[in-house]
Amino acid sequence: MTDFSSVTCLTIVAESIVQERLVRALAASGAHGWTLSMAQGQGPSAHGDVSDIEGGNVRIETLVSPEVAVRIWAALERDFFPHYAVSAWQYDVKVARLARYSDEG
Amino acid sequence: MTDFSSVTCLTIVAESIVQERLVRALAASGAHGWTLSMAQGQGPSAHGDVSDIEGGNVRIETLVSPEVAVRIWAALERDFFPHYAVSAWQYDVKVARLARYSDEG
Amino acid sequence: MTDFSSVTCLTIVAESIVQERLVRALAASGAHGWTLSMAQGQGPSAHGDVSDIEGGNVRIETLVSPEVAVRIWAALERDFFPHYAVSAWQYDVKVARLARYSDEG
Amino acid sequence: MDLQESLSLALTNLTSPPVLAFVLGLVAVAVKTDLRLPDAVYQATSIYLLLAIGIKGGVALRESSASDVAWPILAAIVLGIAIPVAAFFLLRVMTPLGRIDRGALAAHYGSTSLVTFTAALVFLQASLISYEGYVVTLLTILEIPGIIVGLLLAQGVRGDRFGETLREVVLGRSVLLLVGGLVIGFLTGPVGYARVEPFFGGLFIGVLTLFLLELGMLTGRQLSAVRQAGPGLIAFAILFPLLAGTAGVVGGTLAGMSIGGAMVLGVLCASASYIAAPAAVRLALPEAKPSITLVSSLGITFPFNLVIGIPVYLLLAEAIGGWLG
Amino acid sequence: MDLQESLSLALTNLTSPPVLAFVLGLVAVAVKTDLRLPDAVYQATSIYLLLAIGIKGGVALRESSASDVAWPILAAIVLGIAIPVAAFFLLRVMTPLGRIDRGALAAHYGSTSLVTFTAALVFLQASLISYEGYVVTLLTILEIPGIIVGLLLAQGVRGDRFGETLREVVLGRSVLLLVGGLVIGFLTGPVGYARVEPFFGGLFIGVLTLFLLELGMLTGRQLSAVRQAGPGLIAFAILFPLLAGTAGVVGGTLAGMSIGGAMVLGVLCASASYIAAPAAVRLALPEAKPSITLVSSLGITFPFNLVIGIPVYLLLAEAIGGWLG
Amino acid sequence: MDLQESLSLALTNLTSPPVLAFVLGLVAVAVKTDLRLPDAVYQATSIYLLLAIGIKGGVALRESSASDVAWPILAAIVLGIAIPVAAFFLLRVMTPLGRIDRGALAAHYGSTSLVTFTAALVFLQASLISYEGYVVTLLTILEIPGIIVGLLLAQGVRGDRFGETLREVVLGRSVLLLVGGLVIGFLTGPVGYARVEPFFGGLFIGVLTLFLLELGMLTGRQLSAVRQAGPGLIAFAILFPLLAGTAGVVGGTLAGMSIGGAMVLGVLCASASYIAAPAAVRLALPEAKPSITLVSSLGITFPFNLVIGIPVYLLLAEAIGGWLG
Ligand SMILES: Nc1ncnc2c1ncn2[C@@H]1O[C@H](COP(=O)(O)O)[C@@H](O)[C@H]1O
Ligand SMILES: Nc1ncnc2c1ncn2[C@@H]1O[C@H](COP(=O)(O)O)[C@@H](O)[C@H]1O
Ligand SMILES: Nc1ncnc2c1ncn2[C@@H]1O[C@H](COP(=O)(O)O)[C@@H](O)[C@H]1O
Ligand code: NA
Ligand code: NA
Ligand code: NA
Repeated sequence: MTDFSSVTCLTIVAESIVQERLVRALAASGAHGWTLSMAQGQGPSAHGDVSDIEGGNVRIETLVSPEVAVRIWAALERDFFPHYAVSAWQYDVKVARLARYSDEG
Repeated sequence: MTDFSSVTCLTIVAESIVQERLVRALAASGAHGWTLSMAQGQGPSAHGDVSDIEGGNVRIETLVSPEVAVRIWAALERDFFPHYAVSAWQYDVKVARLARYSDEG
Repeated sequence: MTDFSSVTCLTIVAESIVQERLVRALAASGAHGWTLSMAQGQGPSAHGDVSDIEGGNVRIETLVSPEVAVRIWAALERDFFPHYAVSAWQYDVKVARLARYSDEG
Repeated sequence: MDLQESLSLALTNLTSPPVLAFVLGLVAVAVKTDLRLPDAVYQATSIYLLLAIGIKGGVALRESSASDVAWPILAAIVLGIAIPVAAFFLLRVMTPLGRIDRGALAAHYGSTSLVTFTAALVFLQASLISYEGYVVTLLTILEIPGIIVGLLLAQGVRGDRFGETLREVVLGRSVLLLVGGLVIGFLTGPVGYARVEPFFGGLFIGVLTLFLLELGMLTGRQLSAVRQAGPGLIAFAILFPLLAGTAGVVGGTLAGMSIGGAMVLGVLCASASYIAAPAAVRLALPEAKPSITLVSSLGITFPFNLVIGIPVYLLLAEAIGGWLG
Repeated sequence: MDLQESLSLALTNLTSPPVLAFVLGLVAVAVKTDLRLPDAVYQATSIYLLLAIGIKGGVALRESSASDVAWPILAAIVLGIAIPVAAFFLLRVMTPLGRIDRGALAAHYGSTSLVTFTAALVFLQASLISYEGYVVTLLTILEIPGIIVGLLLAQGVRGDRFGETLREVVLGRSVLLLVGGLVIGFLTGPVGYARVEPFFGGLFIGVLTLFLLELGMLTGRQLSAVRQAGPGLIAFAILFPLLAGTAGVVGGTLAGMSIGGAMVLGVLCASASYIAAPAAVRLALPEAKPSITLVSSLGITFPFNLVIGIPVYLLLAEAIGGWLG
Repeated sequence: MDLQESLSLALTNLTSPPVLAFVLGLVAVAVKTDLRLPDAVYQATSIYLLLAIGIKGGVALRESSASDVAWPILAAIVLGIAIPVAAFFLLRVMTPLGRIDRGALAAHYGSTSLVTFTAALVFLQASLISYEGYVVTLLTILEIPGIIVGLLLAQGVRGDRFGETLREVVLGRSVLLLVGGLVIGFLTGPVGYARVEPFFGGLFIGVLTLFLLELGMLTGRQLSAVRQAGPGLIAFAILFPLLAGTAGVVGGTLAGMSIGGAMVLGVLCASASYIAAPAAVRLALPEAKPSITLVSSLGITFPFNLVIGIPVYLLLAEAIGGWLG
């Protein structure tokens, strides 16, 4: 039987111009990996259609330990939410091979 | 510390021909925003490979309050499920900045 | 009112070269459907940038009954985790029209 | 032209790269190969094709005098309305299909096929028969009205969704690109067009080849539906092109077109669409079965026109041109 | 050239396929059509355009003698630094905009517009006026410095993010593609270029047409912001091109360029960017309002240059060439 | 041709746009620039390249008489089988690599490199040496067998996954596109091909340039693995092309090809693949380290062939042609 553990899945949708910065922020916060895909979107912010300037949004998912999630949120609130079109949300998921996603694994 | 609230994440996968109609339905139901990406897929319905006609599926995520989610499901059941290739599911997620996603925020 | 049931949403991210094999494994495990999108990513494994060889990763979501999920995990652990760059995780979601996703529905 | 020449030209049609790519798509599905043009590229391809057809139609329109094109355009519009109506009622006689599927088929046959059109021009060039430059304008014009008439027949003007549907089709991507292209081509004329010709002209058949590779796979996945189609639909998919093609030839001749031009209008009328029509039908008539329309228009009518239809419409144009011309 | 000729050439500019596609994009938004170039294709399009400009600039550079191009290149660099500074301070006088938005606009006007440049060349060719082949090198060179100066003016060198930003811009995609292309073009020369000319040369205006279709939609979604722009910004968007264009013509003439060449340098200076600048500004100055820069550069300056600016800069080049030449 | 001419032609190879784009890709990684062709476009690019090679091979095949091509094709097939076998065993002698990695390398060296092939043709044209038109057919034919032999050597026919793998490779995308293209090209012939030439022919080197930009980045990200590669692998990556190239030249000469044609067959044998092979190897031999194959085939053999290999294979062809011809 698969041996499941619980980790946090944090999803970030942002105008794609900040993709590189976001990835650097994830790495700096201790994430072990991430998955990106192209997206478009609309949101409530006053940023308007800014995402179209660079060809849409990027949607990033990263599975991390709760501690790392806290650090990523802090980075988002400091460096991204005030300036860029960004949404983020998180929920708990089950994974096998915990060590791939968390230092404690 | 980040101040989290709970909202509903509703994911809809549909043949991309109905993308515009779905987005209009989300807005009419009170969603504040949504994220789209391109997808392909297969499902149990008799629609066959209809999604290929317009170049695949669209995958839409929208974070909404539970009330808005109810309205969206009603729209899906009335205008989309009977006619088009559509799947939808929902789960709860944590967000910061609740006001971006919900009228109550 | 919508009549909700709970099913498992299993997300698999893998180098896109194994897309066809993964889809066959899902079908063989009893999944009724799946949604694919293109993705890129980075992870902890020693596989390096292998995903770039075939133009990135594929991200697959499949809504299944818990029993089918168990079979898919077994297939992942046997045929995919040891050889390819793959991540997978699961969580519970609510759906309408349960019969579309589960033999019990 | 004798029979042998004619056969060898039919063979030329069948061995054009777009047609062969279509067959390769069928083969890919048959041998279960995981080939797929990425959706983003497929969508860009159809944007390109529609815009390019529109632009070329516009350039050709500008190069023609109003008096030359007025009657042929009128003929095209009348045929674009009459043909789906005829298809709709003929299908009631020949097949057990319901209103919705018949309307869907009418929309496809009311519109036109790019590859068949291109094959007809190649055929004429090989036969050293001249035709009017504005036939590409007629192609652009014929893309749309048949679709709207077909949808109308299926839904009735009272259909509760009809207003929304009409808006979606008329203000949709396909019409915007075709009509927008037409206007761009007309305004920019041959001088402006020359600067984009390598893109919109030179690449056209090549891009069409990729598009038909994908379309072949799409059709291949539906081929099992041929058996369900029934003999009535198969008969329709062969007879109707002959009927509509004759109507087109007569219309073109009456409108004063040359033998080559009348034959091309016949081909446009005889052929069924697979770029603009499937999307509009899917949106407006989701109950229609795509397998039926695909198998009929791409599985049967398409090859029939390439091999038998095109030479027949030319013979017709020569004969009718003799009587009426 | 008399007024009528001049007007008819202005009309030619307005009816070039890229400009008409831009208008079609505006129309698409106005009629709420769901048209959108897939993001993957849009991104590939901008990679293509930047690389193609770079390569062509490099090939042209290699074909010129160092003594011919040294002064014009120096003039371009000086202008690329001076123009955004002038824009930044003029905006302070003419508009109530804050430092950030003024820096953003300075970055856009410091860079250049491909379509306006292309239109200028068409204008010269139609007027049978010759120009130096290396003007495309000047275009490549002028793409970047204005952006950096604009960002600097907005942030100040002490801005806490400035180091990171500079690195992101200088080592970013746009610069890599332009400079990389320049080097590729220089090293491969006309012989190597000939083998990729059908791709990087032949398709260029066609791809630009698709790109401007998308840009038209982007601008269309921002057009409501024109009202907010205020009379000061509108005046700036018309006056500044004249000012910068004059500076470019003078600079080109002093650097020893022909009348045609000086006019092209004037056009480069007068025009505002929409390929490299918006992305750099968005990254470095997220507080700047994209609606302001888009409306000003694409909504006002772009059409102004096409219709009025280009003939005016030619008259200026003829007059100034007479005095200084 | 004297040494200086030869060196200047080697320089021409090194400064072709695809090779320079490959270097730009390496640079992009070195300076950490966020450049990336969107995956959808990259995938479409490789579909295009494979289909285009196939079609051109088919057209060339049709234009040759069966008696002319029979022996060269046979030679190509024999070489396509023998070369990976030789590579596999030579690697056992020269390197400490395991069976899997040796099989992976054998598959790459058994297949061919498009850019090296193109560079060889440019070299011959510049040297005014003629070659057979059907060499592009040999390229198409040589793409696949070497891959299958390499996989077989790594897994053994008894490998539990081998049946599935063989099916995946033989019915996979690459083979379908190459073989499908070959058939399309053969059936459509030069007349049909002329209509898609601007797309499949004219754009070819340009698209290849974009593809190699991406491939340069991919290689750049693996370059740190050179150190791990060890002197044995480096020696292999230089010696083996000379060996395989000689075999190719001999084979071509014995098959009755001209000096130019034998040289091209030598180049095909000497070069290592990076379009079809990496995907097949990744699928079938996931334990093989992509860094090893990439560094060896793209990092060492590729530039070696461009600078030294190509002129050497020509000298060989001239010498061997003298003895055996
Ligand atoms: N309620 C929502 N649900 C899903 N995605 C959202 C939502 N709100 C915003 N987004 C995404 O976040 C991006 C940035 O939003 P904003 O900052 O409001 O422009 C949008 O382009 C959407 O892709
Ligand atoms: N069990 C499932 N899991 C994930 N996605 C599904 C599932 N079933 C259907 N889908 C998606 O929903 C789309 C429409 O399904 P259908 O209406 O059955 O054609 C498919 O193309 C898939 O993308
Ligand atoms: N912690 C993570 N969060 C999200 N996605 C991940 C994570 N780790 C790995 N991935 C995805 O899984 C793919 C394979 O990972 P790997 O097997 O480590 O190369 C990566 O390319 C990512 O797309
Ligand atoms: Na028709
Ligand atoms: Na400027
Ligand atoms: Na080889």
